[in-house]
Amino acid sequence: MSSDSHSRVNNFAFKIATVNGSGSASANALIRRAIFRMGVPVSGKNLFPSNIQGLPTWYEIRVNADGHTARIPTFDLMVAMNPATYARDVDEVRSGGWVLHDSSWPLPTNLLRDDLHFLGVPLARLCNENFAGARERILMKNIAYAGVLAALLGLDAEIVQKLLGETYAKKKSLLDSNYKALGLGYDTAIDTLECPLPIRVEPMDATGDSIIMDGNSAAALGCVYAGATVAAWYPITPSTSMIDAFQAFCGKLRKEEETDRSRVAILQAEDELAAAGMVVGANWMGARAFTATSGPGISLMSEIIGLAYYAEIPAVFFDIQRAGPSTGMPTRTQQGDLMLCAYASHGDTKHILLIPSDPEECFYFAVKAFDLAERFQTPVFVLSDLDIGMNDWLVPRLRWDDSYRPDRGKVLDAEDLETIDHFQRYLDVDADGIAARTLPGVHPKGAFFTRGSGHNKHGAYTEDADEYVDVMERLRRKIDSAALHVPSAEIRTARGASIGIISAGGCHRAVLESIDSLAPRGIAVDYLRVRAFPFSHEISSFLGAHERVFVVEQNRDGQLANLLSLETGVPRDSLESLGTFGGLPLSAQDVVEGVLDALGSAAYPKLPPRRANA
Amino acid sequence: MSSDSHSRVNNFAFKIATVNGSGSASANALIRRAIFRMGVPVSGKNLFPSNIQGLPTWYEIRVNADGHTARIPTFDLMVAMNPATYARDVDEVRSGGWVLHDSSWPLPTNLLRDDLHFLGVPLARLCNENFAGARERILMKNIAYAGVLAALLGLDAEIVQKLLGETYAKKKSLLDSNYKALGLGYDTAIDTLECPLPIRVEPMDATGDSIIMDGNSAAALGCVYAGATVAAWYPITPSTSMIDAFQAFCGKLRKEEETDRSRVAILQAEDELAAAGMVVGANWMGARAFTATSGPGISLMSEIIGLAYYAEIPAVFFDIQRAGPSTGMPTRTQQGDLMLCAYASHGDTKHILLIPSDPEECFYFAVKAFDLAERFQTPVFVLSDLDIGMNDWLVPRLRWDDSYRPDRGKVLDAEDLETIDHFQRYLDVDADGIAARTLPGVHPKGAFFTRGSGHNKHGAYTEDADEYVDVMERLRRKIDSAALHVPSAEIRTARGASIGIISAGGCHRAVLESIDSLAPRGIAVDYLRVRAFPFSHEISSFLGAHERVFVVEQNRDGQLANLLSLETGVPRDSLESLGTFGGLPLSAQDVVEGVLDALGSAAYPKLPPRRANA
Amino acid sequence: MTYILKPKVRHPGLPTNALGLTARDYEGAMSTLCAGCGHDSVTAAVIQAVFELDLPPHRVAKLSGIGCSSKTPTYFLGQAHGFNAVHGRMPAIAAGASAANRDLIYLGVSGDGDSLSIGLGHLCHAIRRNVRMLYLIENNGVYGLTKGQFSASADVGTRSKRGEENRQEPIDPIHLALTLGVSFAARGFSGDKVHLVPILKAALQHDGFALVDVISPCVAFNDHVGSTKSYLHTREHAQLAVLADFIPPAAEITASVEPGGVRSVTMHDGSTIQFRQVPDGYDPTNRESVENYVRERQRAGEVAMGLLYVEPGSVEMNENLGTVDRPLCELPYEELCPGSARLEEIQLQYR
Amino acid sequence: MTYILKPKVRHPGLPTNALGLTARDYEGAMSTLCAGCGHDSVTAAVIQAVFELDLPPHRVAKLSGIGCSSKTPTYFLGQAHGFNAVHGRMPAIAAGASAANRDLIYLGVSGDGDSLSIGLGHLCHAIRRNVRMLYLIENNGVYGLTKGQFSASADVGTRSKRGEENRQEPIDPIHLALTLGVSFAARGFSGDKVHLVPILKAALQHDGFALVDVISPCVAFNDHVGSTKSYLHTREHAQLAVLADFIPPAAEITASVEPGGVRSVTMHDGSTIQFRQVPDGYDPTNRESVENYVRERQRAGEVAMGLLYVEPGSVEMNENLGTVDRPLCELPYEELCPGSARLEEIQLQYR
Ligand SMILES: Cc1ncc(C[n+]2csc(CCOP(=O)(O)OP(=O)(O)O)c2C)c(N)n1
Ligand SMILES: Cc1ncc(C[n+]2csc(CCOP(=O)(O)OP(=O)(O)O)c2C)c(N)n1
Ligand code: SF4
Ligand code: SF4
Ligand SMILES: [Mg+2]
Ligand SMILES: [Mg+2]
Repeated sequence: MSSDSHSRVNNFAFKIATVNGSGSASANALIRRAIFRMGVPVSGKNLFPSNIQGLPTWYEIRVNADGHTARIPTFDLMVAMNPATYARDVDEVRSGGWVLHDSSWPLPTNLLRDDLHFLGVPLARLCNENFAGARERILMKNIAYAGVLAALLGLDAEIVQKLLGETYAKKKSLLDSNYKALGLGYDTAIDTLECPLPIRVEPMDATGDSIIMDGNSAAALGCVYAGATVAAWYPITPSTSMIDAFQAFCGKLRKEEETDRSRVAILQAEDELAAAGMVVGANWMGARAFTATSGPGISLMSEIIGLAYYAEIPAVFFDIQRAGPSTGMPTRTQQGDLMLCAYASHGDTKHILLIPSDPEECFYFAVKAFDLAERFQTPVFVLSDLDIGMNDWLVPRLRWDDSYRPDRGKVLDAEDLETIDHFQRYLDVDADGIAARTLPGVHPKGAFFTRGSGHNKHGAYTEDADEYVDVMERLRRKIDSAALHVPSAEIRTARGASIGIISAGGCHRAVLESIDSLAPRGIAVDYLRVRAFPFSHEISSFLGAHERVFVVEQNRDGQLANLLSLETGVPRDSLESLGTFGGLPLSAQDVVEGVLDALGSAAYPKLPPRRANA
Repeated sequence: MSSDSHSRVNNFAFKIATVNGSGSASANALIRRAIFRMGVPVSGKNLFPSNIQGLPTWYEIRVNADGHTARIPTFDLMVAMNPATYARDVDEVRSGGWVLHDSSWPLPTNLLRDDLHFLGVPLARLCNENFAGARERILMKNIAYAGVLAALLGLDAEIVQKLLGETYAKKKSLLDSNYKALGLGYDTAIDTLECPLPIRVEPMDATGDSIIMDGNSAAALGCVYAGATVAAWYPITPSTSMIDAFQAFCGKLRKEEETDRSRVAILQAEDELAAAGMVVGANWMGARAFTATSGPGISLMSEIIGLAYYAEIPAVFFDIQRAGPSTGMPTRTQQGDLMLCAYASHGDTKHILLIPSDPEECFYFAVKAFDLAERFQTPVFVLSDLDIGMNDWLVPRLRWDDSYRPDRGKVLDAEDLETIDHFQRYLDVDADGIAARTLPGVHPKGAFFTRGSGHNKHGAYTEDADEYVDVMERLRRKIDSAALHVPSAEIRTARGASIGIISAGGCHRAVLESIDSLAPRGIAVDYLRVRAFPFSHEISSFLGAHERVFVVEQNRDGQLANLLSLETGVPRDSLESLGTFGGLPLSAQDVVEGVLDALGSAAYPKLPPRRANA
Repeated sequence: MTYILKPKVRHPGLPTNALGLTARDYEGAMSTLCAGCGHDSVTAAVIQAVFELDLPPHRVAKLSGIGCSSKTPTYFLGQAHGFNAVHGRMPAIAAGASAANRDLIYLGVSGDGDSLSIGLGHLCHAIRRNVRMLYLIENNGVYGLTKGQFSASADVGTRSKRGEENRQEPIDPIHLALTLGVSFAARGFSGDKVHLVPILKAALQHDGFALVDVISPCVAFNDHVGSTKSYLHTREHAQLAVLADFIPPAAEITASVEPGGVRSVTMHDGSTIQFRQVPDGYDPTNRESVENYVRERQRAGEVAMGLLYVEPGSVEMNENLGTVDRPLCELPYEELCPGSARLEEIQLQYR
Repeated sequence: MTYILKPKVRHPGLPTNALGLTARDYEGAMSTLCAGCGHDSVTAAVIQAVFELDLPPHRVAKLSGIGCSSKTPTYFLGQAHGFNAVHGRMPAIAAGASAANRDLIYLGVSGDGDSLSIGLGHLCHAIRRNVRMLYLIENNGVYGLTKGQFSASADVGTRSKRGEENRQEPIDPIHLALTLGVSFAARGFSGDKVHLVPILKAALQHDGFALVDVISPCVAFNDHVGSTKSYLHTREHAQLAVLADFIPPAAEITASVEPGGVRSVTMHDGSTIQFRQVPDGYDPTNRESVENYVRERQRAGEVAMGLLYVEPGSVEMNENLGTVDRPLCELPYEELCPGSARLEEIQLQYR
């Protein structure tokens, strides 16, 4: 039990195995929030099945004083509430770790590993004795195990109770039951188990300027702050919660007080094609409009994305990526839509991508997406993923600069139109590749015919080769020039580094942690995080400056490496792809092992296997 | 008038400018076929607007004893039948060339170029005098100009008459009018003009083993010979004529005599998504099924393409490319869907592409497409284009090996299933990446659940990372291994060549001609024509063996170069993109100028400008 | 194409409307459709309707899908913003536009292919949403622009130019829309401008989705085998498809049907349609009786014409959504952004 | 997932059908739906229907789209080939399959989201084509699998779990299908197996497209604000969305309605539906009277149940297409390939 030897205070991970639809989410959130309130960095990841009730689901909580919040694949403690998954759950605990189980029934003996501590609490029995009705018994069992956890992990009982109080402030009867259940678990644990465990939480002051938020809520909030007034969507996991959040925010933040009417229109479309069409229609009118979807939706929207590109209509697409191809694994994460989004639709196209790495960036990039879409009059994709979008991330508190005003790009208003002779929609007057647009209804002189068919720079229909080419060449220049305006890459250099890592999006935290853990082994790494496409110049420089570059991403085919190679000119073979694509969030261990494997030297010993005596 | 100096017998090009819907196609075909019957290589390209009646349309005929049949952008003779386009039509004639016009009305004097010969025949007047009714007058005017052309070009009058006779064999009254109109034109020309012109046709024996065919007909015929029994489609230019041809062929070749019932089902779907779904459904049942579409259709089919990839269902897609993006120019050609088709759909995917260069290959590749789709249980794209699909190409006569039998790939029949214990759909038994499939209805033991959601190698639903990855890795191996089975590249080497040209599809003939015309300037070129994707190994070798490689293609972004770079590892910057993408078929001149420009040396003088004294 | 821009000559004697504009001010570019195409007659009716309604051209947003019919917005209201979208998706684009700017007048033109095949789902859902717009289907039973395939409104027994017979039941957009609870449904005939114009005017003033199905014959591809004018005979034995590129010159078909009357109109191909105009005193506000009337006429082999249904208390999409009165696209940013202080407050729940 | 495979225990005493199979032989994997979900009851009815019809399991092809309902084909006919397609496209896949192999028995399962929104166009066109299949809509008025958004069949006034109210008219698939000329239409209730099984049997034997709309309550998301059992109260003031992951245990709702009778059935959320079973002697072959009956019941606030319409001379897709009797996928290649001599001949016209 060697791993016990060093302190695990504020540095451990545990996992709660339950069944979905059983209401465990509130109990899990309670524990996660209590740790946060104690000032200790914490994160939570939900692993749930693609159904509604009765299948295994897990919640993973990592506590790390250094602020590392990437997923880790082995756990110090397993809260094994689901008999159907006992076997695999027990298997995921590190040697020397703990298993908390419901001792109302005996554990199957074949699962008893002798290198683990089994902690039994008769949760079902306690709840059956103290609550009436199946409904309440099921619900309160969750709060009861939260009580046990509070005791085992040494949580501040007052904070836990206060949280409960906040949650059920306006529902006294529920609060009472919750208090009671919490107490049942807490007291039984204190009475019957050795509390707290060596893995435990001690108050710190490391979360004062932070929040815990999911990326979909943050992106939705970004859309509110960006001034988006139309959202059109079709339900699809894992993007649905972004629209849910947008709707909830707008319910509070976008009501006209006098009339109780809404300053936003949220349209549930009949399918993704319609959602994309609505976004294009609304943007055509000059509203900031967006949709949120996932891979299958982007495939279906492809034709309309091409229309927006060619007719030069702003449009913002949030792609909360999930494991593809096809329906794939709807409740698993992946970064599999990079290539698709970069070049979506037939014919020659190229699109602006923003790739946030966490909920904080989801917020800021949502705002940026609208500015870029209007500035460049083109579709902009925000490529988030299920891990970022639906999990609970520790991020710095969001800030807002009240002097911000939307960049509407080149839009001629009634006054401008009065003064010009003849409006020509696609004329590149100032040679920056961007032509001015007009909004319908504003002025008769601004009228023109938007179309996805061949048109010339004056905005008229054409089948003429030269006229067509002229517009297409400008479009190329226009999108390429966006490289100067998209968020630049984040770069961290290390003294003496000869190898580089490039990554993007949700891999960021695992990569940072892996760099920290490679350093003591004598491996210094420079790191660049791509934040947008088309690629800004520093990305080429970074590639040029490193002999060996690993590209860390979460898909099978190395799509980021592909894009880098295509668009910067570095040979594809010079980029070594690393990462996992099985649908689970990346861990530092995945990166470290990948790098060590690739470096292949005996000087860098492999990490010990997950479970020595399995 | 220098270009007159060398003989233009059997080596010239002319263009017929009319209005669409006026019935000129038959007259144009008559002339083109007569030249062919005289044994002289000839080709015809139709330039038509995206409407039905009343807009300018052109037919270009090139006569070339050496068999060069790529488009050339300047003409020796213009048949200027459309007053609306006189100006641009006259402009396209080379200095010293001829303009045939309808002298029933005077030509606008501002169009009279003094470096051209204007030949007037009062066609409308002749027809008005000789035919009654607007309908016949319009139609017969076409045959009348064909008569003039026959005289001017020195065509064999007997052959022309015989052709008319064949066409209207069963419609005596029409035949008589046609004979009369032909004679009117022919005789007037002989009487009033200097016939034949220096540009004229003399009999040869160069077309004996050839045919003139459009690629869509050839591809359709290939589908018949491949044994396709289900076609599902949604009308879209320029793919519609492929289904029309398939329907016409099947009407003759696929009737059950006794019952007059059909051995094929052709389903006009409600949209492209449905068409793709039908193809997948039919292939699932074990029929060979295909669709034909163009860019917008591929965009719309993207989601279902991903389904077929991941669920491993054969499916054949003919993409007759047109100028994109979006609706683009529906009646103009382009090679703009390469990237889309190679990686269509969200998530990690890769698809087999076949890229025919002419109608002959359309026929053979259509057959090949079904074999590959069934062998690899995956979507296969045949990437044709409007130029190949809808124009009239001189190609060697099609041959058929009667010993051919379809490659159905690994399909377990009832007998196989009797002997096995338990069928596991996605198990890679013989390590070639391909698992055996079964067809519904054949045997109870073959039953399994096809799905686009996560599945393991046994064919069961999964959300497990390892099980999912296992199948995805095999899919990657499977598609990569197809490189060994797709048509290999065509390579032509030249002594002492240091530069290479890579091209694909409809660019082929222009490239061949350009190589012929670069050689006398001291520029030796090795040439590789890509015929399929994933790329076979000789493509990498060719890339490795040449310092300088030009990639000739017809799109803006160098999509073939992109694919080459991504998939062979050569740096993108080492590939120099050449070509045009304005929607007109490529000409040798485009390639020659591009190469000379790039080589940039004064040693290689530029070609003379198109019109010296303009 | 520049050479088909219609010359703008001022005729000082032309009548003007309340805005001082003449009907010519409501015209667009020159049509590129076939001579005699029904769609051009519809264009003329649209021009007259918007002229007579005194609509400021630039306050109209005209939308369409893809097809010959969908080209027509180019030919009217040259001073209005237009959007020639992709095939079948126009209803969705219109819904988005209306959500963003509820104040404009939306005028959509589509074809039977665009609306009843690829766009059917969107049309049905735009009806359910009750998007405020005139939605015009220029219905010819074929896909004109792709050369004459059957559309979903082709009658059983119709033969295509290639000789195949349609065996599928047609979709009657009016019947379908009534089933889906449409708030306005009318049918006209391209050749009967007298009755089409008032229908269009009513539709443009309706506070919801106004479906107007206009029978609009295609001179190029409406072709029945029994017809004396059939092209089939000439092409029967023709070997090459290219021979079929001839569209004979044709004149527009016109015929006006009086209220309550029925009139048999002969199409280009010799077939006939029995148009039945709703009688005087017909009650278009009772969905029940309207459905019965439409089905009854259908059974009698007639095509019911006129303003067939209007829902009295129609509530259009934006009202239903409960959005503010002002167009969302015109709301000042200051009204949309909650500001930094509010952001701090919001974040309390994430701690 | 392997741990949910249903154990196959042989019960020697179970009744067998003409093929010597027991009802258990028609079962599939264990359901992963919510306890009490109506869809599970439909699954049970399907199993009984195919058992009683003596269908050889492997001659059935079962298809579905995406949704909780679309998962159910996994739970029956484990020995039949299945195809869990993408969202909304199943009707098209079924049409292609049927064209390729007209001999199999096609059994499609879909949801109201799958069929009436994203797949609406395909459903309508499959009806027009008259693809021979049982097309089952497990209709719950919501998108179950994506957590309770309104579907296009949600009643006006329904409130979602989040509290919004639906204001759009529902699409009644039966009414819609009748408008489109469907050849078989029936409605059942998941809780009324007695009457559902015969409907399913009739549908499986119909020579064309057999639409069966089954009202199938969702225990997780059918939730009205007025309901005493509403979850709304508990969640009203909850700050975090994650608190809403609780699906209370529920029992299946069952209720049988006798011919001609009407019965008010209370749903999980306390709302009621008035089911009206067609009376004895009802004539389902007269489209006219059927349409009237369905609309009449609708007006009366009732849901008409039973075998509502059968077209006597229904001609299914393959007959309409005029394809040969044998399945196309079984034709030997020798019958399909015209051979080299014919190729020479064909090429004469290209010279
Ligand atoms: C996605 C897509 N599929 C197919 C087409 C080809 N297409 C152009 S118009 C048309 C049909 C138009 O028919 P309809 O709407 O009836 O118009 P009409 O020409 O008869 O007025 C089709 C299929 C297209 N432009 N886009
Ligand atoms: C293209 C696509 N869009 C969205 C989804 C997400 N999705 C899965 S099921 C579903 C709705 C299912 O509703 P319904 O058909 O009524 O089935 P139920 O779950 O209610 O039985 C949706 C929108 C998807 N899988 N694919
Ligand atoms: S093809 Fe038909 S619909 Fe199209 S313009 Fe011509 S007549 Fe009109
Ligand atoms: S969510 Fe509703 S439809 Fe889905 S399984 Fe649960 S009860 Fe059934
Ligand atoms: Mg039409
Ligand atoms: Mg549902």
